[in-house]
Amino acid sequence: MKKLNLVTAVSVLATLVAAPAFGQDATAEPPVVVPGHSLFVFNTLLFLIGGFLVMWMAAGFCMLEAGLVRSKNVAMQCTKNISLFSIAAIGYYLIGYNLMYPLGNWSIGTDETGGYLGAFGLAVLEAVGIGADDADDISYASTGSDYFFQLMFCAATASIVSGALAERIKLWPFLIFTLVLTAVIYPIQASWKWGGGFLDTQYGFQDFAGSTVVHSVGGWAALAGAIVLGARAGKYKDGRVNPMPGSNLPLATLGAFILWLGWFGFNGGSQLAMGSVGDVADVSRIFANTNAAAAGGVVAAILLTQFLYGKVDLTMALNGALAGLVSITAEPLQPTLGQATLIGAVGGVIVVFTVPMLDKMKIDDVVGAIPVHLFAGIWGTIAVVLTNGDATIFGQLFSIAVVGVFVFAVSIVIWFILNAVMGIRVTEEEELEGLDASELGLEAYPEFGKGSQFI
Amino acid sequence: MKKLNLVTAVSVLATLVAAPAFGQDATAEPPVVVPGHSLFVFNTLLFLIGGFLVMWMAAGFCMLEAGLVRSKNVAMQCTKNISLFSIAAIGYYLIGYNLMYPLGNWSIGTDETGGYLGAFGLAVLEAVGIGADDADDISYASTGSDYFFQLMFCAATASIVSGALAERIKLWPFLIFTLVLTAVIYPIQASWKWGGGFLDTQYGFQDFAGSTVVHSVGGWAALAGAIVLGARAGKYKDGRVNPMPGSNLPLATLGAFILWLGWFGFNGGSQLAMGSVGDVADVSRIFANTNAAAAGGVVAAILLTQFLYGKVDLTMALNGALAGLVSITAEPLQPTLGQATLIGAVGGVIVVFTVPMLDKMKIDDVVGAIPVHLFAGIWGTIAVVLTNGDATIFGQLFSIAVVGVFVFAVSIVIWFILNAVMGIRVTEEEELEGLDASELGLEAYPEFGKGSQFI
Amino acid sequence: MKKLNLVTAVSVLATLVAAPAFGQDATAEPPVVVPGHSLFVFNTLLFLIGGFLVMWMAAGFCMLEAGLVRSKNVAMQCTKNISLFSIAAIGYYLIGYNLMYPLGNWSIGTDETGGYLGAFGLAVLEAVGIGADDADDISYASTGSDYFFQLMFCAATASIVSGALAERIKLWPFLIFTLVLTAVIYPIQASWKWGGGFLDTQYGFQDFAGSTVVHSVGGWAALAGAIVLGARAGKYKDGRVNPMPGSNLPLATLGAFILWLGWFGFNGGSQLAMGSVGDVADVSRIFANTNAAAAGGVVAAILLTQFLYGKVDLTMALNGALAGLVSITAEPLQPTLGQATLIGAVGGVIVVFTVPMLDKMKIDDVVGAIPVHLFAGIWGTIAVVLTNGDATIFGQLFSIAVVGVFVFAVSIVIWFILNAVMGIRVTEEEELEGLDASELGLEAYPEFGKGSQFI
Amino acid sequence: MKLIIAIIKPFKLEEVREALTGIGVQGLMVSEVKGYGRQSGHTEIYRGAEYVVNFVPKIKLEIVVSDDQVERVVETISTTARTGKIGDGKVFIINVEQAVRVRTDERDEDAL
Amino acid sequence: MKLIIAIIKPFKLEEVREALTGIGVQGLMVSEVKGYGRQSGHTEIYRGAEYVVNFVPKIKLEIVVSDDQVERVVETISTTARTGKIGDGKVFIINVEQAVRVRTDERDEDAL
Amino acid sequence: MKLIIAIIKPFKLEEVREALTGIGVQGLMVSEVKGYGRQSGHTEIYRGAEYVVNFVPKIKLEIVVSDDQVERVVETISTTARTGKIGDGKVFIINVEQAVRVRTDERDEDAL
Ligand SMILES: Nc1ncnc2c1ncn2[C@@H]1O[C@H](COP(=O)(O)OP(=O)(O)O)[C@@H](O)[C@H]1O
Ligand SMILES: Nc1ncnc2c1ncn2[C@@H]1O[C@H](COP(=O)(O)OP(=O)(O)O)[C@@H](O)[C@H]1O
Ligand SMILES: Nc1ncnc2c1ncn2[C@@H]1O[C@H](COP(=O)(O)OP(=O)(O)O)[C@@H](O)[C@H]1O
Repeated sequence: MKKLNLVTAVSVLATLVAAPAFGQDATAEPPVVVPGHSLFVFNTLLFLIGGFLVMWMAAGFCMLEAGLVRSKNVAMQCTKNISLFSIAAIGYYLIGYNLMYPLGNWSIGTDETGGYLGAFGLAVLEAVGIGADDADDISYASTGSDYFFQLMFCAATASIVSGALAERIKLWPFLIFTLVLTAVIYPIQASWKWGGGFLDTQYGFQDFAGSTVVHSVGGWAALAGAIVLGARAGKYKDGRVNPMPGSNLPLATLGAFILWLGWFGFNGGSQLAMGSVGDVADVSRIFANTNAAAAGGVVAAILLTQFLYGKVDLTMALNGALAGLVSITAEPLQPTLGQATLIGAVGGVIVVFTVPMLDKMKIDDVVGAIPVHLFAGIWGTIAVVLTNGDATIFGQLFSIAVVGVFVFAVSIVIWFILNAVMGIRVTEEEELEGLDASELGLEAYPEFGKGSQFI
Repeated sequence: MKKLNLVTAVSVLATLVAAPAFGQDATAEPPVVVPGHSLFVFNTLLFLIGGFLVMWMAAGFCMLEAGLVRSKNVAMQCTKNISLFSIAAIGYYLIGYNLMYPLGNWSIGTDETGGYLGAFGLAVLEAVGIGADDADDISYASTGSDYFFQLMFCAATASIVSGALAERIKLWPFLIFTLVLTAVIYPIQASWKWGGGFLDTQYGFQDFAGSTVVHSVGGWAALAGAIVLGARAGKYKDGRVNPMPGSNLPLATLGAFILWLGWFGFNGGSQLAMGSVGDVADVSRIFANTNAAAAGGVVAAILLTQFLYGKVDLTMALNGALAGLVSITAEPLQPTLGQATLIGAVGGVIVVFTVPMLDKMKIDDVVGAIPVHLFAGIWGTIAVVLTNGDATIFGQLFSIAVVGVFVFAVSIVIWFILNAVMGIRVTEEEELEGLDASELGLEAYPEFGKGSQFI
Repeated sequence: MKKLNLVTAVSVLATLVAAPAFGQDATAEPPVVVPGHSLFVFNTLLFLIGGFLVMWMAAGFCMLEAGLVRSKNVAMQCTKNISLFSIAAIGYYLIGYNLMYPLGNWSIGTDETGGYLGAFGLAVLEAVGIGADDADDISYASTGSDYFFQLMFCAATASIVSGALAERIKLWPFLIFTLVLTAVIYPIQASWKWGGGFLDTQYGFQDFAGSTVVHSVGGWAALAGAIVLGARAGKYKDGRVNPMPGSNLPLATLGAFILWLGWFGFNGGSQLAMGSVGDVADVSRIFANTNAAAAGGVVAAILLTQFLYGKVDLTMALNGALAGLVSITAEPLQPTLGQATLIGAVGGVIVVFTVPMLDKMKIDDVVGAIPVHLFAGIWGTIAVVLTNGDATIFGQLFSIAVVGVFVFAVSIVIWFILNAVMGIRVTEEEELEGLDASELGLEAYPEFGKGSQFI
Repeated sequence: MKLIIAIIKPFKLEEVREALTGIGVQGLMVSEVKGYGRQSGHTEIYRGAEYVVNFVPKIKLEIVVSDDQVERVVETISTTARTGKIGDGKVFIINVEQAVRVRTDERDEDAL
Repeated sequence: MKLIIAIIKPFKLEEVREALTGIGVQGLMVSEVKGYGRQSGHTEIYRGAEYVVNFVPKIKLEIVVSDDQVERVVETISTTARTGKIGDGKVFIINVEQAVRVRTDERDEDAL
Repeated sequence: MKLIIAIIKPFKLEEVREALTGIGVQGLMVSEVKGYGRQSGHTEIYRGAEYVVNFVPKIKLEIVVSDDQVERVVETISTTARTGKIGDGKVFIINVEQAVRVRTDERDEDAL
């Protein structure tokens, strides 16, 4: 993302040059970029607003997952979500940020030949009360805002994993994996594109806000975990799939709405600039397209479930909204509103078909994270070629594959190690009793009955 | 709303003219409008922030309604809310936006003689990466941000309807009505005021953010639906009103808080500009007044229910907050903080008296949408004359009536047609079983007991 | 907070003076402050965004408390939270705002000799559509936005109290106390620091966003109330502590996430300016540090509870996040990311140890408000000296003491008076039945079982 | 005295209660149960997976009455609760040896 | 053996349980019920509409004890659960023909 | 006819139900109860305070069967529900004097 700097830098220079004319002649075309340091302030503000909206997505994932697990595992799901978000903040600070944005100082590779492994070191923000010349990049935005914004993307990746592995994974092994994911795995692969690494410079990979760099990464890590972990007890018995209904659907719905809201920051902030007419108008396009894609995903999911099953499935509608959002994330700017709606709708169709498909493969994804983030993420990354001339089908597919192989391979190795060292799964008895009682020693809804055992 | 363009255009010109002086003489009064394109960026930013806040209101309506219906209908209420929000996005894109903002190209009428029916066509945003001269209106804001902001108002209108008709209406007929409402009914009447149509130009109708244009419209459509649909089974038997308590009051409370938050975007964004000292100070007044009115509504409701019933009614307090917000929506700028509090308080009083009144009329409004959005909306529209000299009591009453007759008439016709063609109501058996089980085949809280049948 | 005006005023002048050079010579260093009135617009915008984020915290407190009380008291907790927020809006308008910001017109004291009691009068905003010279302070921000932002801090103080006194205090006495707290107690002590009073001018007290001025004040008022009120029936019997588990932990988790989000506005907005490179970069630092501190609080709490009790306690993790946030509130700007994480972590440790400590003292704080807001608030205020050279250990301790003595003394007197006049506690029978049934005559979850009586 | 246990469809509760009050029943206990029986066994689809719904929500009434009231109570329940559709429920009668009213320590018939 | 069914006020549960443990009762079952009786019938107002509250929350205890324990258990329950106010509840006694402990397949008295 | 009351561990419900259907049981009632017994009494810590967990979640089955079925049903339940660990539960047998099927007004054996 940061690479846009050059572009903006140029345009801001253009302004300063154009500036002398400004004001002298009211009829002359005023510069397109706002004068002085408004640019820096506007861009920083975009990151701050975008950042708190993406932070809010952590609550969205938590509510979605808390609503889709059975009541005996709800408190644990909440514990995992608030903990992973906190651990991500630490991992990204300690290693992640500089691994992802080496600003040229690659440990392996160079900007020209292609960067493969970023820099090591703590994240350091600009000093307090800097002047314009102390700013790390006066033509971009404050480093603090960039760090804040990027951290939230890193955390989102971890949130994706927790849902897929719910109701059976132990707390601590999960949190250890989260640390590795947010400190190392995510930042390394993200550097290949957004840090100006080889996928960006050598293969012209296009991924505006992260259908692949964020969502599919979470999806691959979740897939690896789900395979090593195995399905929940009783989920697949004698060839039948035994549904385990979510315990609190309005909470899950709230989660979906929160994610929908947060996504405006996710995609809109990824424009990385709003200090000019063009940039702010682009951010506006992105907001409108992001909403359109989510809407397309919902409508596709409700029509399809009605048609296939004779009844609308709310949980599929929620997944459909998220799949629509993931689908548009790789290119929320170029499509028209109509195109965005259709791209999102395809995402909705994908979840409706792939959720049962995973069940057939006995891969137990409790909340549908893999269909939503991995499958729709792949679709969205490919769909870029439909509306963005800079994207090549090869560049997209190759990058999807490289990221996929890397993340899946590293993740499954780590899952295996964790499993060997400490075991990643609770005992069957603990699982039947529920993780809240067995691992936390409390209940999420101590007064609301124990119906979870009816399943 | 857009008509303000002229005004702002003028002021921005003023600036450019004033500009030569700027900087030459630090003592001279600097222009009130910020220079260059900051204006465009600031205004666009106001729409983006306002827009995502209003989008968030969709979640607020969903939680409020999910909390106020019985548990056997909660999943359906969530399904309706996320679906209607998605359908609104499609309907407004396909027809609504240009019907509402013909920018002079009226299908029936003209800007001068009065516009009655707007233009037909898909919504089209500005191109990617535009320069200042490619902007549709450099003195206003980006079209994408305007579309995004306006769409959310349209969707809010539809959200109002879902609550009133809960627990008995079939999913699909409701969604079809939603499509008509968001694509045709809302945009047409909205064009009369905000599109520069006849109510605006001929009758000087004043409705700053939509007490009538948005809220009463939702209320009228809901009223028509409630009449055609009839009351819930067992709600009114042998002359007694049989209360059906909401299943999850903290969720309803969350919904009210979400709506309260979203309303800052709703009213504040309707200033349509924040790029000058005057505009941004006005937006500030609006934020403060909007909060004051909501507070007034709550305090009036709790005092009154304590006084009338000897006990405070939380659901009335929530309705009171919303009624206060609806009441101030027609004129959130002119009142002082004290006036705003009182205007909101009257809204709170209105709900406390009209909720039981509707019951006496055997009109079954599950969440109090009609008292809150229609009755308080009418009050708020009339109250404009108290603080805004441009408003005439005739202009306000006439416009309330015109909008009311149009929306109610068209809505009731459509409800009748839908009822004749496919039936809009579930069978009594399905209703008793609950819409979640009968229409969706699932439960919102599968583990939390089935107490809903105790009522 | 407002006192920063001078500083900013100076810098803006600097700009205007620097301005002539601007544009003439593109190579010259552009002014650090954005030109014209962007400064005013940016600062006002910061207050509006910060303000709605802090307003959102009211919902966070409500959800946190609704989730941590037993189901028979949930509706009452929601009633108290939405009511107190409304009453704060009225109290701060009628008296609070001018008591807190006398702008030199002290009723007792002077800016020079030290202000002790502010001015009396209603809050008045700038007129509609002001020009630059009508602005109360063109170098700062609009009064409306300042009022809106400050009001939310005042309301937050009241929200803190409601949690500690839950499940046994009567509605009306609590609301009367809220009125006194928000109209008088909070504003008076806040004026000593943020209104430019004696703690600020004479003792150089440093409290950036209110670890003491806001959080400890809520904590002291809560402590006084908890002492006068006594513990819940059955909480402490024959020397044992009898836990009363929260009824809805995902709701409590949602509340914690909401507060976390709102805190970016709380701390970030307290920079009071973002119209320059330095200010906006500082706001960015604050966002990043605030997040780091919350993360530190969570990680400390989960590690410690695992270590002490062999199991992670979700409710402690939530308290840990909030304690981390409170700890960094007094100085969110100066620390590095690492320091912020550690400062927050200490906050997390504090709650884990002080929650049981309070129980040993038989002080029944239902949601842990006192450990989080008072104890972590004191820690945060002291911690300022670690990173901010302007802070003296004496100045900090003295101010903590002065504020503590004042707030605790006045609060306990008012609690005693209320108790004598009307009684602040429900009867034991009402308490056992639950406040929802006895005081409100309804149930928060009428269909979800009555397990609350199992405790 | 007899304990009459009745399983009925939930939405019939109010009607049955009124009918029973009508014939002078002074008290009863209501609880939620999940019922398995002939009515059970329809299938639903959740996230694309079909499953059999074995348990349907029912209301269980427990009423202790004096022997002479039994027939009328049973009659009243079964006529009021009847819809004619599968799943209407059952009524079971069990002998009660003793009854006590906690408040007054009254015994047997007087305790009801 | 006898099955003792006791309906009590919810907040009395803990007290009663302790008292029973005190006299050597080794196990019991607790469930929530809604009770209808003399205590019922007060009115509330919701959203401006008045309605009668027919059902009040109660706790139902089910305890199987050997015949010789019955009187003491009944005594203990009714004294502990008594507040003297309407709604204190009832105790009913029913004959149990056989008891089995699942874990060990022990029968009757040994199963308790 | 007999009423068979069985208290089992919740996660055993599905297994037991299938087993019972297997031997021809046509209907039953399920409800949630909290059980107190030997299994109870472990301690937990909440917000730093230790407390004893007295009640553990259990499932209660109620099945009315004809006398000749009783032994098999009891057998089936206790073997299927057995884990060998404390807390497996109990089975109690009580005499039922009469049964009615609401839908058809059939009586006794035919009503089951
Ligand atoms: N043998 C039984 N013992 C206890 N309860 C039963 C028995 N058979 C049926 N029930 C209860 O009666 C309810 C209705 O029975 P069902 O067979 O579904 O319909 P019907 O009574 O109309 O034949 C069931 O849901 C179950 O709760
Ligand atoms: N005939 C009955 N059969 C079963 N339960 C009863 C009967 N009468 C009362 N109860 C239960 O006992 C509870 C208390 O009875 P109630 O008449 O309210 O007070 P009291 O027992 O003090 O007269 C009721 O709520 C109900 O649950
Ligand atoms: N005397 C009794 N009367 C009624 N229910 C009982 C009795 N004793 C035990 N139970 C029920 O049986 C369950 C299991 O009993 P418990 O003593 O814990 O284990 P076990 O049956 O293996 O000895 C308890 O949770 C309780 O619900």
